[in-house]
Amino acid sequence: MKNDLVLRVVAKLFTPFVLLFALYVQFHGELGPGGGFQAGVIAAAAVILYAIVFGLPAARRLVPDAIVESLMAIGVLIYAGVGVAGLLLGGAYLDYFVLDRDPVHGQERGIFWVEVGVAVTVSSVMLKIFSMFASRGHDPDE
Amino acid sequence: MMAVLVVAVAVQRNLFSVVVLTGIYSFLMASVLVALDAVDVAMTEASVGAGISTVLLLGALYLVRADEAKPMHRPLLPLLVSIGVGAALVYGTLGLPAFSDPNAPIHTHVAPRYLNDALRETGVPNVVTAVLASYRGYDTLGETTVVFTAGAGVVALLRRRRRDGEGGK
Amino acid sequence: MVDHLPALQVVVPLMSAPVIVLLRRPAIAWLVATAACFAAFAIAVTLALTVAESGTVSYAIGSWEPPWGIEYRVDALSAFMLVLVAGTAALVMPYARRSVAAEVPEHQAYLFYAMYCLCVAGLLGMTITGDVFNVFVFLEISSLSTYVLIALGRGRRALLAALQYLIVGTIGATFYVIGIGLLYLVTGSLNFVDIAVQLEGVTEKRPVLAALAFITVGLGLKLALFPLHQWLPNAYAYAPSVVTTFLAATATKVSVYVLVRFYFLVFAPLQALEGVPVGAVLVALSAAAILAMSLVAVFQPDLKRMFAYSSVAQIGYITLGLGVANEAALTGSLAHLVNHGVTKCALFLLVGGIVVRGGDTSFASLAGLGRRMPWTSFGIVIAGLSLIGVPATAGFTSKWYLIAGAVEQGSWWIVALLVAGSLIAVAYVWRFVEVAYLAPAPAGAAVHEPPWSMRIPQAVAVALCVVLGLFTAFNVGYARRAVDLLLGGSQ
Amino acid sequence: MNAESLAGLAPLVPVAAAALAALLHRAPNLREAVSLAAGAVLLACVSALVGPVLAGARPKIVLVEMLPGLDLVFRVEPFGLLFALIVAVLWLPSTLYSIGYLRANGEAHQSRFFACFALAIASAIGVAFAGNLLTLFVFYEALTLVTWPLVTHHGGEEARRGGRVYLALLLGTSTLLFLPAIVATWVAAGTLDFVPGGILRGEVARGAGTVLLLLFAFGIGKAALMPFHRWLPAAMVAPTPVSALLHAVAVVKAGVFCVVKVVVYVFGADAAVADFTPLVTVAAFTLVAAAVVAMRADNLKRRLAYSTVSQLAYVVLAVALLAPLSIVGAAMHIAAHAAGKITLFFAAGAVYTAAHKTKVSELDGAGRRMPWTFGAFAVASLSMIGLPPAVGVASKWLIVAGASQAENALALAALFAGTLLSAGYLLPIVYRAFLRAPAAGDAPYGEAPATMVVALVATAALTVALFFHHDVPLALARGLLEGIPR
Amino acid sequence: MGHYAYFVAIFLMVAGLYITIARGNLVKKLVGLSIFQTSVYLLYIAPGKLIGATAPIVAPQFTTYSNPLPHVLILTAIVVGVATLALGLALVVRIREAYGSIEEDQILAQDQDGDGADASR
Repeated sequence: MKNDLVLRVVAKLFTPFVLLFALYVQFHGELGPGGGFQAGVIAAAAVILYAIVFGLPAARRLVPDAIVESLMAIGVLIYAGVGVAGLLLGGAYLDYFVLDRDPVHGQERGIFWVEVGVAVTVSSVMLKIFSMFASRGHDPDE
Repeated sequence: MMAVLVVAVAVQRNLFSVVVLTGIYSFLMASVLVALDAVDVAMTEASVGAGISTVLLLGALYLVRADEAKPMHRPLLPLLVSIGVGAALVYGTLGLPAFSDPNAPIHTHVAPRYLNDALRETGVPNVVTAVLASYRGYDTLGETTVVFTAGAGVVALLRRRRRDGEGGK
Repeated sequence: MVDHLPALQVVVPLMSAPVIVLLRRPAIAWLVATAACFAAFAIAVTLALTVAESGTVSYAIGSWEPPWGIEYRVDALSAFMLVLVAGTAALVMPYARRSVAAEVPEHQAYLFYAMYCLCVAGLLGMTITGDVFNVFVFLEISSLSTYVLIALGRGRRALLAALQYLIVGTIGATFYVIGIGLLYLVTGSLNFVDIAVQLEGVTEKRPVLAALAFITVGLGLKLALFPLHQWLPNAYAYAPSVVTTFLAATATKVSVYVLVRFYFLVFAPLQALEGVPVGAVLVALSAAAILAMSLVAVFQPDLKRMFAYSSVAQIGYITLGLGVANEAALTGSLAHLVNHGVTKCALFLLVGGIVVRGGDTSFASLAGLGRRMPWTSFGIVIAGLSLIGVPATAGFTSKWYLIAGAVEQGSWWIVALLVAGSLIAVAYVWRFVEVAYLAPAPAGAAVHEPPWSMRIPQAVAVALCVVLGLFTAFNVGYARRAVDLLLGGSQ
Repeated sequence: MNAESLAGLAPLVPVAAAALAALLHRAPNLREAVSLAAGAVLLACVSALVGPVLAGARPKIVLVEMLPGLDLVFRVEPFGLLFALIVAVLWLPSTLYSIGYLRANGEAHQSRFFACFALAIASAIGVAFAGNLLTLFVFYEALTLVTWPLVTHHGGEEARRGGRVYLALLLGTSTLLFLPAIVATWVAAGTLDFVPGGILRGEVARGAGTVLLLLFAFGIGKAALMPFHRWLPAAMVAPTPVSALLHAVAVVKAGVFCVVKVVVYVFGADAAVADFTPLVTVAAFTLVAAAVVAMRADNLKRRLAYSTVSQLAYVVLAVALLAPLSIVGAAMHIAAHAAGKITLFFAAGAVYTAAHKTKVSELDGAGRRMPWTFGAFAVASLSMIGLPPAVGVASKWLIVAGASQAENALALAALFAGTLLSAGYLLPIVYRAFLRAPAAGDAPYGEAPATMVVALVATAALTVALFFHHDVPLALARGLLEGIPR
Repeated sequence: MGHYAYFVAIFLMVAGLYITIARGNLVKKLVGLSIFQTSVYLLYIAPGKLIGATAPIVAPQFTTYSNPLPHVLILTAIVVGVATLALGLALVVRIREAYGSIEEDQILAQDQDGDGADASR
């Protein structure tokens, strides 16, 4: 279906909006439903859609594999890093109160970064897994 | 309704339709969850259960290209086991507080603190997010690690390099 | 920083995994992993000492006091386990470099180490946490990484073994979740101590009983409690040597530990459960495990498989003590957690050495091993003696207490069972001895020991088998402390 | 050098010898010199202990607290010292003999042999000095394990089978019966120390005590009470010096030693703690039955093996009678039998080495070709039977006296029968060797290598010497009487 | 109303477990596994619901909320579920490549034939 014009156009238009929605879910998470995890999944879904329509190589050009793999790790490190930051600032592990002079702001900041970490890891992992399955198929070994 | 679907999944032998059915099942589950006020969970279940899982299953199917060979083998023992488990659980749940009983321990013991103080303590109105990311943030760190583990694991299992005898081939 | 050791205990190995994935180079990966494991070991020892002098340590993560937040709880029992897990992890790492290089594709090596760190972190997390749901999360971390580690073994059988374990393991984990779910629904809490407190007030016993059942089965699947053990032999036999060693020494033990926590700190104090024959059932299953699995082990054609089955039997000894549940017997089982851990660690390390050199561990190909690998064979004999429970080895001390417990309880058939078990162990260890020393070596076999980087950990482990049999301050001493804790109720 | 350090040093000497033997396997002569030297040193150590111990010293060293409140500990008391003395005295000739035997028969793995031999000696010393049941058990098991390579020395299918029976019976009995008995004692008495007067008095009901006693008696498989005696003949596959070690020096002696020690220091030789009649019966039966089997055995080593079973039963019977005289007799008989039996086995080995004969029926006229060997054999036989001028008569007389003291008819009958039978299975050999003419077409042969002859003559001389000067062993044996009710 | 929700959950659970144990097809097993896990969600969430309450997002116009804690736990459970599924499928793919089948008994039969087929040993 790589050469179905309608699909390609729709997908092209669609992908950015999905990503936008992902961002909304991400940062609206504190107020409404949603959060890093859902956002991550949606973002991944956007790219996956793109990959399905335009083929894996195209998607790989969009987001190179090596970067994705690193992102998986970085996400976790962000999350765990917030915890360490708590330690360094004299609190307990994952203690957000100390992240800001005003403990409540500290909490908000902590939660924000934590959610970012989740989103990064989740989206990149989902993407990676998908591309792994997809690319496995292309190897002529069966 | 879901029950029907599950039965369908059980009997259906065309794996593709099994996957589709599973997807529908997840959507139903999501709607039920919404009815139970678990909006975040519903959202996740929809995106994961109906979304990602389905994609993964389809991807896997595309790779294995197979249908289920024969209906089942030695079905009796498993049936007994499963039913036994179910029975044990029924026995257990019978002793639980009735549905939506505001005096049930789960509504009186730990949760109230979250509902009453979360906004003040964390500045986040979505209590689920507050608990998820702060009160029980450590669980979520673990959860993220699980995801990471799965990702790295899949890479470890499926990536191959040219000309090296990776195990199993 | 010192007050934060409980958190670091888990976070250090946990964070080293993503770091490894970022760095990718096998050599660096090994370096990071080793550093992390040794750091974890140092932390564990420090914690153990702290607990020994100043009692239980409770650490509120994110400064959210329990039961609202997640509590880390280091007491005599968990400190004991932490040292075992972290110690094994550290001991195995120097060995891993060559062994992994020999058994795992080079470009996957860094992922192997990442998975290893995650597995360590998961087990440590399960051990140290005071929150039942947190246990589940870390259980999953360790399990998922374990599946991958097993699948990285050589040969396609490893894949199937991994998948079987994945299915069984997931069922087990889900059972566990159901169990704690029931507990949560009747207590509204997720914290071990708090649950115990809340349960005092619970009159309705059905959910608690069901919870007990589900938790037992769920953890039983993970700790290969007979007859839920089928996944274990394949998993152990086909996984890379390093993985087998680490799992055999720690993974099942940690599940036992969690079970112990539930039994003695949550369920035991309840009047609601008066007259529920948990102990009797446990004893019966353990008895079956000891006899059946030991016998099966005798007839295995392959050394690694043989020791795998013997592991199931040995776990039987541990659960047997839990079932008898008087002071001596409990001391026996807890001590056996360590003693068997060390013994199996030594054995699988040595077997791994054979794999690196010869590749094959079937008895047929071990003929005359005593000449080709004198030190390895000798080590296997020593560790084997500890497995049997010959006096002045680690294995003896735990069996001594188990027997004493049975005698106190006046149940002589258990005594007979225990000693019979050791005798069967004699039979299978002896099989190796005869093959290695009395069978002629194939022509032109030269002495060919594994490299030093592997021999030193092997030597340490074997030495421990003997040292822990003579100087029992750590294994028996700590076990007794832990038993006081358990029988003294949840404080 | 004070008594404690001597007691600590004694077991280390053979261990060091073993280590050196393993290291020096490139240089046989040096290796054997070391073994001999070690033997001398050990003998010196142990005999240096005799004075203090007889003077009432009880050297005690705690090696390590193995389990909380349960130490590995040495505590030297007279009887233990007696056993240690036997071991030390007999190690020298055995080494001398082994050197000759191994070289003459071109045995393989000589280093392994000497190392294990030395370790066996060390374990035996450990058993002798053990201060409590746990220590006793540890070294008892060690002894089993280190002698296994010696039994299976030849490799091969036959050796393997023999080794299986050996391990199966010894480990089997010790794990299935001995260990539970020890743990039960621990649970009942709260201690495992060897105390004059025993530790069980008042702790267990008499019935339970009897069961416990039988658990011990059969659990100590090395004492070869029927039906757990089969390992002894099975172990005949070993080279002759090993048989000598097993039968005379270390293993079986360790067995009866443990029995005596348990009866005296755990049960306090007190009929109130346990009923000893079953034990007496079993011992009496074993004594006679084994002797009968020996009569009908044609293979020389096999005959000697069953004679050992029978002679061990003497010891068990003697101590089970609980009469002071017989208890002392038991201790003495351990010494007497050791000296005699080692000579017999040396002789058997010498015959095998010189003439490759293993059957009694082939020995016609052998005495004329190997006068020294069979002279020694004859002397040892006298000792076995209990005729002067050999030490055997002393111990047997004590035992019989004890039996009549205890007015136990069964025991007396068994003792006399045993004596006659032992005459019956030993004297014919002497008779054939000296008074019959060699069979026609018998290839000529002479004495075995010098070292072997020297060794066996020395041990034979020992039996005679002990007959005239038995004051030291007797004094040590009397030590058993400390704290026995009368 | 009573325990209706529980019974639904339990039925799903039994069905999922049954599929997992009884089916020889590996993919089917995994599907059953995920159904089994999903069923647990209800067991947690349903009791958290209070009739007349709203989703636990604090806002002035609401007073009673459903219990948020189960939601959090289940969010984690879902994630674990998908992670397991992904790993499982990856393994299945590899097994398919190694054995050319995803039927358990066929695979076991192949292994019975001995390690001959087991190339990479």
